[in-house]
Amino acid sequence: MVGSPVLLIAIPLLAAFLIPLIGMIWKESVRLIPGLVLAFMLVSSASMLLYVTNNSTIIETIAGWQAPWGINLVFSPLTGFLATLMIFLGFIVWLFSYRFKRNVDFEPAKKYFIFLMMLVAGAVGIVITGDIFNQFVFIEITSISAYALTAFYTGRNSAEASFKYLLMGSLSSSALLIAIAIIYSQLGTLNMADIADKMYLMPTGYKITALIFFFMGIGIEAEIFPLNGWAPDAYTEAPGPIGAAFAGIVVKAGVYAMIRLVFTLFDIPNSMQFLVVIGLVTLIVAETSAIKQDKLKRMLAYSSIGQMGLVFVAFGIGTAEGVFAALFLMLNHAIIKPLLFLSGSYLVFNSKEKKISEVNGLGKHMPITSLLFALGAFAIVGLPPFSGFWSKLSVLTAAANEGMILIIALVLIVSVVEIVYYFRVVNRIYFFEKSDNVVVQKPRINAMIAMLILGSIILVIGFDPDIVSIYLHKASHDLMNTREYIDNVLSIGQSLTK
Amino acid sequence: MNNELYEILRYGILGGSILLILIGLYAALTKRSLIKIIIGLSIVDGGIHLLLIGIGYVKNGTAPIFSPGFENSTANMVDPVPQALVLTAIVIGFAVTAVALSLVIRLYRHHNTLEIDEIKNLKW
Amino acid sequence: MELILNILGAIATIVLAFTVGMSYGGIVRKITARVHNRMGPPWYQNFIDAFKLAGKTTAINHGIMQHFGPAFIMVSSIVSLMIVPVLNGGGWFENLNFGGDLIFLLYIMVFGPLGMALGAGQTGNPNSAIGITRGLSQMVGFEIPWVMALVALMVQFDTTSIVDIMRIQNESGTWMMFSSPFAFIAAVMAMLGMFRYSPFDIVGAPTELASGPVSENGGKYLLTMMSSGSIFAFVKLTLYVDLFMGGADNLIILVLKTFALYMIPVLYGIVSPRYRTEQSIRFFWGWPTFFGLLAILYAVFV
Amino acid sequence: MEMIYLILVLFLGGAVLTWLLGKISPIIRDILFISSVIIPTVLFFMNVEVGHDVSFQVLGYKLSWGISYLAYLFSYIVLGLGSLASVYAVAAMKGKKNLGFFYSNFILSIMSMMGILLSRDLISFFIFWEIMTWSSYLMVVFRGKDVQKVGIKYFVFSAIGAYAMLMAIVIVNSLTNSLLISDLVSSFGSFSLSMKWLIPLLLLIGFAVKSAMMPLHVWAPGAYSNSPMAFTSMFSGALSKMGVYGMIIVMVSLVSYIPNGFWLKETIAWLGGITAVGGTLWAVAQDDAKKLLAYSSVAQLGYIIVGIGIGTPLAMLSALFMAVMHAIFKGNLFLVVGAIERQTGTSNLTEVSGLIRKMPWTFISALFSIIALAGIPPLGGFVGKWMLYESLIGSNHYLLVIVVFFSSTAAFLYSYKFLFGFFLGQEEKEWSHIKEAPAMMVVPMMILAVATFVLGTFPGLVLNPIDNGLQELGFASTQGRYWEMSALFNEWGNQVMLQPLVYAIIAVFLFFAAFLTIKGFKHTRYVTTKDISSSGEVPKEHENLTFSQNFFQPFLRAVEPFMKRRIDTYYSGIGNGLEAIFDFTRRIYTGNGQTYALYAVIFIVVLLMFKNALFGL
Amino acid sequence: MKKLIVILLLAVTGYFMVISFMDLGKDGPVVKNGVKDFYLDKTVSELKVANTITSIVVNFRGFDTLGEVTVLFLAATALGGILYKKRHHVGERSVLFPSSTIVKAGSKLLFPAIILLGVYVFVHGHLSPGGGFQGGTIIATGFLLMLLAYDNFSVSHKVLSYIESFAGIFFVLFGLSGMFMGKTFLENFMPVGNLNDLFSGGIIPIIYILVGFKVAAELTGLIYTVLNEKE
Repeated sequence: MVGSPVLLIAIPLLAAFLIPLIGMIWKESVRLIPGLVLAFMLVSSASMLLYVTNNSTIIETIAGWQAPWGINLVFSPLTGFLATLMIFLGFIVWLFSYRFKRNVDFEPAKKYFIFLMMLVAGAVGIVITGDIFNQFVFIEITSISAYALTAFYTGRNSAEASFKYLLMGSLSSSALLIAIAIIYSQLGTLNMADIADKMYLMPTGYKITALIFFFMGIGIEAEIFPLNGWAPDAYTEAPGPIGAAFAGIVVKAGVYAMIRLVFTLFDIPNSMQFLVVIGLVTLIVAETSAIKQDKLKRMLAYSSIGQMGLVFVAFGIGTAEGVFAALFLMLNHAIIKPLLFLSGSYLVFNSKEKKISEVNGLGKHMPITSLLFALGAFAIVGLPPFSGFWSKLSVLTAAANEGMILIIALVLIVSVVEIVYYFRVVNRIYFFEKSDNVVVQKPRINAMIAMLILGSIILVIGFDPDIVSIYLHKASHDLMNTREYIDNVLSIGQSLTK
Repeated sequence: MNNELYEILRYGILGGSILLILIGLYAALTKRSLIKIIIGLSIVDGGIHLLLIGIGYVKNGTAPIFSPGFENSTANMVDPVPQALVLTAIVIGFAVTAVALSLVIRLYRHHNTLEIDEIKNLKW
Repeated sequence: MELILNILGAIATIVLAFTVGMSYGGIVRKITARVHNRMGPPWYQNFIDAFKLAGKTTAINHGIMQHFGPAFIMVSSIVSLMIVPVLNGGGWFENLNFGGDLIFLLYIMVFGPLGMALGAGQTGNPNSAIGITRGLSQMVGFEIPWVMALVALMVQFDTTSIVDIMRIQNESGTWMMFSSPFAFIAAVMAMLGMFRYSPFDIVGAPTELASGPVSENGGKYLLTMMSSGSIFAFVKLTLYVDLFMGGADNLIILVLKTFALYMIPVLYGIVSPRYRTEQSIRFFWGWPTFFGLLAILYAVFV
Repeated sequence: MEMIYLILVLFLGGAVLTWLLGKISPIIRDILFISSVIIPTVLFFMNVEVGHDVSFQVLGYKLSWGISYLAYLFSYIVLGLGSLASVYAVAAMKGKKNLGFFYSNFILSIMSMMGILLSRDLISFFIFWEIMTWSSYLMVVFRGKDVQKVGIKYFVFSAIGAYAMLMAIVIVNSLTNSLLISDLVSSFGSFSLSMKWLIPLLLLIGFAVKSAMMPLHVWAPGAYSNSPMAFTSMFSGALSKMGVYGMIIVMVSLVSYIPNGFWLKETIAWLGGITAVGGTLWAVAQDDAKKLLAYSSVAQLGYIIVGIGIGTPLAMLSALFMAVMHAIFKGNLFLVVGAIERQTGTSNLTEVSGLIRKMPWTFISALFSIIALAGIPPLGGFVGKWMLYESLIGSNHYLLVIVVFFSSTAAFLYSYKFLFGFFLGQEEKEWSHIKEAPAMMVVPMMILAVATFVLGTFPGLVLNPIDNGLQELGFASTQGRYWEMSALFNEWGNQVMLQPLVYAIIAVFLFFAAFLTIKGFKHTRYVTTKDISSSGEVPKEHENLTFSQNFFQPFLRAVEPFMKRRIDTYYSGIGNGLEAIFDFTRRIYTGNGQTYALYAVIFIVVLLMFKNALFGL
Repeated sequence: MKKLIVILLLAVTGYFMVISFMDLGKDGPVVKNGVKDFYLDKTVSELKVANTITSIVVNFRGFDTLGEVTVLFLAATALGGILYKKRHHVGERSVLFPSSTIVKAGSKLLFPAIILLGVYVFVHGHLSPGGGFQGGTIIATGFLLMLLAYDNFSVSHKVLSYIESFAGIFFVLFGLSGMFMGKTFLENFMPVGNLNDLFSGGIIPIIYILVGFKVAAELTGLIYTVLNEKE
């Protein structure tokens, strides 16, 4: 055993409780400790990921009760991959916001970092837990952290955004509870593997109703249309790095929950088509909404939603290739969109309105940030040789292999729309004249490092996608093999039976 | 407890829970005051908790507590799991409500109103 | 030895073309004058002019391009003369015609106007430039029916060689103007523009523009241009004769045929008022093009 | 290390180093720039052999690099023009801002073009294609003019093309399970009929965009005229040829196997013809030399497309020859405009005039290129045109001949306009201080000018490699049948002997040049262009004698009906309409939290109502 | 209009919920050997905890509870963050009208009793209905009463924070110590004693007591924060 998945949850919790205490003694610790915790989580998660890629899945039981009875954590290639990705992004966001100018002098700084850490911990929990009610709890942890972070800046419209988020979030948790109630009433169990194992026993009517409520509950977190009204607001009003965290962490957790349902828990084949359709609708609505945006972050938010739609389309293809493509897309999106948010947040740092027109001509004044933004824009629209291209290619290949030619066409048409609005911004950055009342904010060194790390990952994956493809292949294999998942979870439990 | 009474009780609980959910949703969807919307959401939560309790109920059930004198009544005990879940759900619901109310305070500070229709600075 | 003979033949051709062209020019002036009820100059007036110009010293020039412009024009005239077979069966006047490729001819023929345009352009006289733009525009106009006619011929005989076309006419005994009448009509209508007599003389616009492109040129420049124009007229006429009238077996027949052809634009011109450029372009894209189309259809289906 | 890797790595590394180290000193930057173009070029021609492929795997896709004879031909264009343009660029761009960025993009676009030529599989083809697109896009917007309009238009059209291509690529991958071009060609016969149509069509859209075929050409004028001229020379000369390259492969290797694919070829040929006419007409109407040349490029590419569409060996030969020639003369003309723009600060034909005595070398190279462009013998342009006409007539495309001929005649108009506008006419005082461009700019231009002459006299120099390429595509060898070192033969055995012609032309020219010069020239007095007789009067000094406004007004009036409809306006209409629709649809995000909640309820109601239809088992 | 749509939608929702849910749990789960029986069995045989719900909340599904506690903690923290104002903006607590003497006296009387009840409830959480959450809430109501009755009653934020943090830390540490004793996270590592004894159930009552403290402190803190909000 190389590590324990439970530590990924327990250590941040411990730290969260500790920070207020230590913070009274040593002020700097409120900023530093979350970073250390995230670093520890990153190391631990990465080493476990290496282990599970080459060996078997790590399954950890909690409180000593075997699988169907107790809660268990599953660190499989899929969940491990996503968890590592989220923790990595959490770390990057921490690095970026460490001594972020805005919150450095504020008392809530300590809260900011606690919430950030808990956001990551909650998202990791969503991914690695093997119990649906436990997942619900982690969704709530993530959501509350997200509400708080969205409303972090006073004096903006952030409370409004947060309230919308909260309104939708509580609808989501209601729907989730109803769905859990239905499942429990029929199957008498809450363990995912056990549910998946017994799902064939469940009456069809209940099964579908439960699935629908799950779709609504998790769909709100995963930003599918029409449940994503909160998302643009939240992305826009949250601090820049938090937008990155939303795009890279929270949504990914939602998507994971969704696909776990569709692929593992429920055996309804039509739900795949549903994913494709809802994904396409999300993609089209979001991307077309982005084209006329005049606020930078809002545009990025819509783009992020659109990309999630594309992820759902890729998952909905339903083959191992499709899953691979979708995971690849998630990976790339999780790297690129945070980069865009981070660099974008510096581009419009001192502006009140955060308008796109305010980035005019910043290419000369903040060259590296602008370059990274441009790199991100190039990558996200799928231009080779950057990483986004390979995932787009994988998606299209997978779709083509299933004969979904119309879908390919639609996805590509939407990509053109994407190009239009991203390039408009890039053009403004580089080829317009800066207006005099825009005050340039140079990024701090730590923020710069964070962005450069993301940028270099884009280049590395772009030039050699095979660096990550082995993990992605393992992960997609893991998701596709429901039986293996069930057997793994249930058999580990048996071996520990008292 | 005879069968009919049990049925009535069960339908009462479930129907009541559905009614609560609908009432809560109605409030959340039509009321314009933020406070009322939050109240609506709380009612929805209450309905769902009732639903959860309802599904764990068994005929002639007793509380799942092995107090002295009840050690052997396992067969009649109601399902303890939904109750445990409800406990968790209530706390979470409470936490969300608290955050919601604090947001309402912030919104009132910022907009000087509680009308949800007028809090539309972010759109499109 | 053969080379020297060839060169001698070429020089003879040039002299012939120069003489014939100059004479035609004089005759036309005379005829026009008579029709206009004037006396007109004698038919050899052009020769007199030429000698006078040759004797004059060129006083000024405006630059190197103007200086070489006439040479360019001459290149065009003489090289196209080299390609057009003058008489049936070759002999002395065969020159360079190696089958007389029509497409090549078409292109080398525009070399001249371009050289003229360049030379005239450098003089800086706005009238020259205006004349050139009109001339080029008009050329675009009449090239269409002209090429259509040529394509019809090429289609009909599956060759682009003037020599072959002449040979086929002689073998069958029918002139192209009868076996391919629409092509002939289109070609003749194009010819109206090619000679730039009225109504298509807006290019030169003798009265308003001070003779258009050639203004600012005097002495040897003008001489070269004049003689080039005469040679060029001969080339065009010979080409028409070759293509549509079965060529000529000897020089006398050639002169007769060419003169007959020459009368068409001249006589049409005498009785017509002048077109504006766009009007003339539209004219060429009207009936002549229609006949050209007919000619091609005729060639394809008959 | 394989030479192919080394070459691409050198380009890439050169691009990065030029950018990074260029910040240190301009001299280092210039040296790095030129050497990172020249060194791989030399390596390529010395070491890369046809038929030596290297392959490797990425993400499970098998990629393969190597060079074919056809690609080798195009590599002459890319590397030759690239080297000359890069030497030119160093002098032309001196003192401009952001040069490191410019140079590295320049290198990147050369690299991507070489990559395209080296790709033996569709994925790497596409990758390099896209790199080419964005690097050229960055060049288009480099000067920061009309960025949002022209730049986006270029990129959107390129993206539409590229994505059409990508769609074809993934479909091919799903059908053949391989991405090698050779596999596609060999298994194309076994595809279903719909796929047989779909795949070439999609690929053709991609290539048609780059080669600016109507109706996908609308990006070209803006993009060509907007980028720095040193690059436009590459853009129009080499980059657009990549579309031609792809089109040739598709037309020959795929379309020939479609049942009734004949119609597709005809359509392409006709579209090419329309492109040629439309491009020419619009070129005549332009007053800006860049725009004029841009439209002219569109028109010239139209001829090439006609040749490709016809598809007979002679037509292919002519298309490829014209491709090479177009690269030379159009590349050169853009360089000329660049030189003029650098010296005078404007490229507007109505503003500049009479530069012939100020910039004689530039004028000579422009003259040669224009003569080649107009297709007038004895320069190289004629050879291609001649073969095109012969092949068109030979393959019974009579109407197309007329169309092409019309366009090529009308081309004289803008050719003359170009020369007259810049070099001839009045020598205005305003431009009296203008000097000839520096030698580093003039030499590349002169080399290209000489090349037009050499290729016109000895077309075999290029026809030989073209023949190799065509044989590779499955055509019978044309060697010895259609051409020799100095003579052109058509299909009926007619020939045009180029060398005697050239000699004759030179002889006649020399004779008359001497005739005009001897005795006379010494005595003639050079006078300024103001010193003219205008209708018998000598104009005054202050009179404006420059004729440049409404240059071809009568002609344009005549063709007005053809030019009334601009396809451009339709596109922008569609674009604006779509944006308006999107602007409307995004209003579903009303901003009211309650509405979002309502959406959620609607969502669940709809799903519940149709649950059996949606998820019924 | 909007109301009509909503009513219509809700009617449809209600219809589907009725037909879906009315039979829920009627015949028990389709799977007869659910986790419930296992819990009922093990809580007596292994954990020696009388209140099955407590054993589920704290032990079988203890991880949920840890999350739940975290949610509360986050909510309390979030409240502080959301309502944060710079120091000089914080004013006095708003008092609409002063409470009467009866209320004041009564509160003083009731307060110790309420606290005692709360402590009883969470200490006996493993034996009888109740537990940490319930007990904590009761204690918090006591403080609420005092806060309402006395304008100047104040609780130390610092102390609350200490209690909150230490309770949380110990909860996690207990969980981790289970792990470090060679078992799993949150697993019981203490002797379980006898059923229905006060000291039984291993770490379960201890954790529940910690939860009780934490909940009490957090709720009190929440109330205090909101009360201090002044317009």
